[in-house]
Amino acid sequence: MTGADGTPLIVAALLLPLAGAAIAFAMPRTTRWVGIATAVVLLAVVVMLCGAVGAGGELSHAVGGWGAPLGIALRVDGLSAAMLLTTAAVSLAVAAYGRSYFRDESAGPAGFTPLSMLLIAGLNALFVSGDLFNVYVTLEVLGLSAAALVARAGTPEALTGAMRYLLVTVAASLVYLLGVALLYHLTGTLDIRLVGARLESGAAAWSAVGLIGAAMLLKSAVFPLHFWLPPAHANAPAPVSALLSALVVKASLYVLLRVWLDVLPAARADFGAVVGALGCAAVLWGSTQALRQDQLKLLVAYSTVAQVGYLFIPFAFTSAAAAGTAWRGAVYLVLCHALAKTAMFMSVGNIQLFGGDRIGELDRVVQRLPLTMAAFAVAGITVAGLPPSGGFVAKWLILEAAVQEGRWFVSAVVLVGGLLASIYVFRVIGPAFTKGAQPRQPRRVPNAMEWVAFAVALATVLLGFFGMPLLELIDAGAPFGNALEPER
Amino acid sequence: MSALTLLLDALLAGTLVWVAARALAAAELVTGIALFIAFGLLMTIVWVRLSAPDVALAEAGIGTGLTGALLFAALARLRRAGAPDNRGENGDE
Amino acid sequence: MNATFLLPVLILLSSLVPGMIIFFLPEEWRTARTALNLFGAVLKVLLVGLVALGIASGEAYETRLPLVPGVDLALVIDPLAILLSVLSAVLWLVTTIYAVGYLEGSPDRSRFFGFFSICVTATVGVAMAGNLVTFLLFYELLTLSTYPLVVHRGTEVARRAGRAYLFYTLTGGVLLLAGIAWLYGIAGTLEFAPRGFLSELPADVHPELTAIFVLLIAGVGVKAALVPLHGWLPQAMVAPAPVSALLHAVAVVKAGAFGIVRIVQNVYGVEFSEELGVAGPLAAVASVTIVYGSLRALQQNDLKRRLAFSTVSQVSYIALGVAIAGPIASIGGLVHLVHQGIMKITLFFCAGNFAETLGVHKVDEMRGVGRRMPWTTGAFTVAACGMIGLPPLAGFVSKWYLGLGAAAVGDSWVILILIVSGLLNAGYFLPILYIAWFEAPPEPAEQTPRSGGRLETSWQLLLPPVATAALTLIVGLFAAAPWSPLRWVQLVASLGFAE
Amino acid sequence: MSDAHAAAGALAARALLWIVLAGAGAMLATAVLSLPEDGLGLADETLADLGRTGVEHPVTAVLMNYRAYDTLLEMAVLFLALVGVWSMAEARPRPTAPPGLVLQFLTQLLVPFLILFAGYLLWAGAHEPGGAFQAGAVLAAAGVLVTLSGAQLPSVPRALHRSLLLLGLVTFAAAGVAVQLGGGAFLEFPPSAAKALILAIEAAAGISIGLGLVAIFEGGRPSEPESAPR
Amino acid sequence: MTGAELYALTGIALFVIGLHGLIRYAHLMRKILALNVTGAGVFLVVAALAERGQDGTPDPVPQALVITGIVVAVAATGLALVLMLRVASATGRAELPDPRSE
Repeated sequence: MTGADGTPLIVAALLLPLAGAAIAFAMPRTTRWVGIATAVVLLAVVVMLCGAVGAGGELSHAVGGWGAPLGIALRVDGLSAAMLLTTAAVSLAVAAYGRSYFRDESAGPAGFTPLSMLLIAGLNALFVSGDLFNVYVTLEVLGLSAAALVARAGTPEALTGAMRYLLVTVAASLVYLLGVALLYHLTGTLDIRLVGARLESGAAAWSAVGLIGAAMLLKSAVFPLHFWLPPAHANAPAPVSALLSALVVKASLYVLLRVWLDVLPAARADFGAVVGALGCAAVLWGSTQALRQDQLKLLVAYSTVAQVGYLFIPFAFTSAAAAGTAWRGAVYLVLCHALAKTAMFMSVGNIQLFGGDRIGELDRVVQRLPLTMAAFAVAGITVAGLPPSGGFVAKWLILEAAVQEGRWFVSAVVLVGGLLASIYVFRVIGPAFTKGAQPRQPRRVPNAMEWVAFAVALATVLLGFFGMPLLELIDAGAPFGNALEPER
Repeated sequence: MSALTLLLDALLAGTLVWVAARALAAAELVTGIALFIAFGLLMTIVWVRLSAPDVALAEAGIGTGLTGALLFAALARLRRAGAPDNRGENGDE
Repeated sequence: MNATFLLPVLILLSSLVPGMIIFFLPEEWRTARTALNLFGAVLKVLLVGLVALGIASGEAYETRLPLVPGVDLALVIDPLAILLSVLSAVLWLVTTIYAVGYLEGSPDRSRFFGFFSICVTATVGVAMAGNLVTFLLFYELLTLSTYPLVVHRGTEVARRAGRAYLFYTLTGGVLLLAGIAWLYGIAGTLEFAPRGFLSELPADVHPELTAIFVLLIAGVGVKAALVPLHGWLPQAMVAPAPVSALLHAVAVVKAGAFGIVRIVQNVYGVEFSEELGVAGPLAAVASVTIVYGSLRALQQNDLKRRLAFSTVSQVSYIALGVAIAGPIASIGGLVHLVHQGIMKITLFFCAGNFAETLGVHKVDEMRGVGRRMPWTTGAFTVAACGMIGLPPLAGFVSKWYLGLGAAAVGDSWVILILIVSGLLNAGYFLPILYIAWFEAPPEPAEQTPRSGGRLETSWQLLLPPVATAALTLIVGLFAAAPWSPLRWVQLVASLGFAE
Repeated sequence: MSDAHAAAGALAARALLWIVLAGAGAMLATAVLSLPEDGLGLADETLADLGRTGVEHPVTAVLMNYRAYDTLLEMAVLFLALVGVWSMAEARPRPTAPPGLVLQFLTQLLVPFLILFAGYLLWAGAHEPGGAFQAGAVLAAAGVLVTLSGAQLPSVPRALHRSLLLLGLVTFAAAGVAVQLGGGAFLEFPPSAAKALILAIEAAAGISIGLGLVAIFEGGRPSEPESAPR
Repeated sequence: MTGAELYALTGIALFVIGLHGLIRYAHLMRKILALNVTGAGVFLVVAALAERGQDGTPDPVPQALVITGIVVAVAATGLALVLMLRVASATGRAELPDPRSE
């Protein structure tokens, strides 16, 4: 049961961020470097883990040595490895950026570093967990740390955003727990794979999956349930918005995907169609809303709502081949969008620090921040899914699957979404080329912040060209392969 | 399950639900929190009825005792901060 | 990693790497920037020349990088690719010299030259694309890298032009993506084949193939400025002269035309598109564009807008040539790809000189320009006559072959179109020449500070137009020479057709 | 007219809310009733291996051995809540209204007993209901009583206070890793040493939970300055 | 209708009442109370059905889950209350602005 090679890596991926948070809490003077050090070591561990998964397929580890029904099994297949890699990459970028963004703030025991480390720990624990209740606890860790991080901005809007976010995320977790309770009493176990094996469709099974689905849709801010996301993501400090938009919003998609692949009873066509339709609606609604915003961070937040919509489209596919391609595309989009959104929020953070967050007054700001503008533009290319970027590869896979299954509406939504995205990205880049008088003395933006933003944006372009190894990684352990035949 | 214990359980469950409803819809926040603590105690009894002593202890110690203390402390600070707090039955805007 | 694998990538890097470095050069480092730019340009010309020699001696150059499962990033250099690559490389070198002179003392030059080199990389990438996805990748990169050049001046007019440019090209890009995805769904492959890869598909998909054809042609038609989709080109003339010269006469517009050629020849195959019945409408649209472009050019008083509309009409010759069945017409079309580029770039260089040195923007202000700037106006005259199609010049060669091809296939109405457009060309070029040479300059115009001592303007502004005018002449006269574009196009055409 | 209209609108909204929730409730009720009668729980599996967990009481066995990883994460949640509270607020000194005589007397009487009872719960957890969380709760109750009665907590140096808060989490993780280094999986307590290990972890956890809950009750990080400048 | 199922149904009732309170009342303190009631309801459902062990001994796993749940709930409540106080001091009102206004 205990895969010998990969296991210390899995445990390291969990305990490293926790250790980082503990050190930062116990010795506040070290917060300035402990964040980055942990992030670097974590990235190294995760890369080795991905190597092991890529080579050996799924790694599993029974915590406490007990078998699946009793104890908790940790599993890392291609899907988890890809999510872990995204988390590690984004957390390194955010740690580097946060270090100078929060420089002037007193290095108290409870600053940005311990909270962000705990958030990363929650994410890693979620992506490796194979147990439904364990997922509940990790979701709580995510929710509380994200809310606390949003509140760090201190402005009234940030506090109300954080409050609403906290209430929504705790309520959604409880709804999820009720679903898990029903599943436990139906199948007598909490391990995702075993529950999937023993579950037969029936009234209780359906309502359990309905509860879990509703909870995860609420936490992913899918279209009708997205009201809490823009104020929270827009008013949080820039590195926090990056963490939230890039990672936390995707965690609930991951849970829904796990349940969808391993647990859902045979008849899933209509449940999938509903979620897919919501995804399409989210793409259109998010993009049009983003077009109407005048505040930069709200524009980027609504862009997140739109991009998350893309991730829910593959639920609508039924045939195994098309769904497999679509899911590979969606997971790859998670990686590219995470990096792009991180770069975008960082550049918006730089512009805000420099002075002025309105799109109208952008031309005054941007003459002195060419690197930040370049970062926003390059990241915008990925969000719009234009070719030289990773976003294009992901959108191409989803489009290919849609054409394979002859779903014209979905292909139209994917295309129109891309067009709308490029319009609101260029709405921001347009003023970059005009000259404007600078009304008040701008604050100097530390160039470390500009370079981090630009480096992350550049990574998205590289993902456009060197996507294949990652796409193969996503396939390791066939997360989408075996569980996808439509009729069980 | 003799009819009597079933009746008692039904009574306990009924009061529990009624207290919960009243706690949320209480006119004054103070009465709301007080009712919530009563709700906690009833929950403790329910856990005992469900032969789950550990949970009863936890519910009493943390669910009722500590949460109640936290709520009252927060209410006191809220009053000191001057925020209007007693949104009664009609206050739903 | 032998040479055949590395060369295409080297060609791309020869302009990409200098571009990236130039971005980070501070504004004052003028010499370093110019040196880097020229080094890149010369290197690219040499590399393309090397590859051309290789192709002529039967070498095959191909680079494959797995991009998406099932589709690779393929750089395949076939004779057709050489055509556009050589054109871009040579004209990039010339335009760099011109741009260095033109932008003397203006702000944001590092940013300008950075995007300039990325744009040329994209053009060469479009030329060397081995399948439709790689083509789309560089096609969109071209859009993204030309937008900052269009809005370079930063004025409100420039931004509005940029917005129009973006709206057209991004919509085109989406249409192209839709077509490609749909085609991939049906055909399963997107690799360019000498005579297209769709002919052996079953008959029941033909209506879908027609719809895909419309989508693909609309996608590339935006950049090729076919009539309904040409709106952005005249507005984009607000960009500085080197941008209008290289981009809107060579890179962007040619990428669109090149796209049409690839789609008709290497995706559908000329015979299959004839059989499918899509070649006729394409020819019709091209003809309408030719006439419409010339008519609008007549009405323009602004010199650059007149040249822009002339470009709209001239590019459709290429589409017309390809749309007409038969090898001779496509030879005419393809060779026009090169000739039109050389002639049009000369015209834009001269227009830039007139604007920069004499402050002349409008056609009616050009009285007596010939006396004041004899060399530039001379070059302008050579290029203008070439556009009209007078015999010894490049333009005549392509129109001649187009006429021959149409006659060979029996489309006599095409010859009528050629004659009408020739007259219209004369209609909007000859008055300019007349005013320039035979009318006295309005008042004793003093020389602006730009004078290069005894030359009429600085050498960087004068040498390029004269060189390209000379090139027009040489290409026209020595059309039959072994290394001329015409000979090369005949090689391409022979691959594209059965006999 | 408009406010009557608004009131009607609000009423309709509230009614709609009730209908939707009642419907969902009914659906869940039928689901619960349709659950299989024979109760497929894990009762028998837990009892079968109880011997090897080093603890007799099944619930503590589940908490501390079978699903020890859940408890570790749950300690992290508590620590996270504490860090969140500290990151958001500064503990304002409580207005020092003199505590009533009754409260003072009650505190002096109860606190020592509560601490003793907490110790007992820790020890009893192995074979009857009790354990880290219950002990922590009682300890927290004692702490709350002391703070309410206005008596200042003994001024523990800042660093020690923080490390005590971290004690539970660190011991748990350290034990898990130590066991893994000695062969076996993460948090796999060898049956021989299981009892001792679990007791140590429970003691540390109890203290941390108690202090953690009191700190959350304080509602903010202890005001500066730092205790001993290191 | 055994005792266990009765309490499970009570759990569902509490869950519904809690959600209703969370949505219906604007004051943050009431929303936090409602959250706790919802939590209690869910925990009741988790552990109630466990009581039907074959030979009468209750299934310990759900009970452990509920204990963990209760501690997580108190952590969330503690954080929510402090956040509520910050919101009240920042905006002067212990309520959330109407989300539809965005």
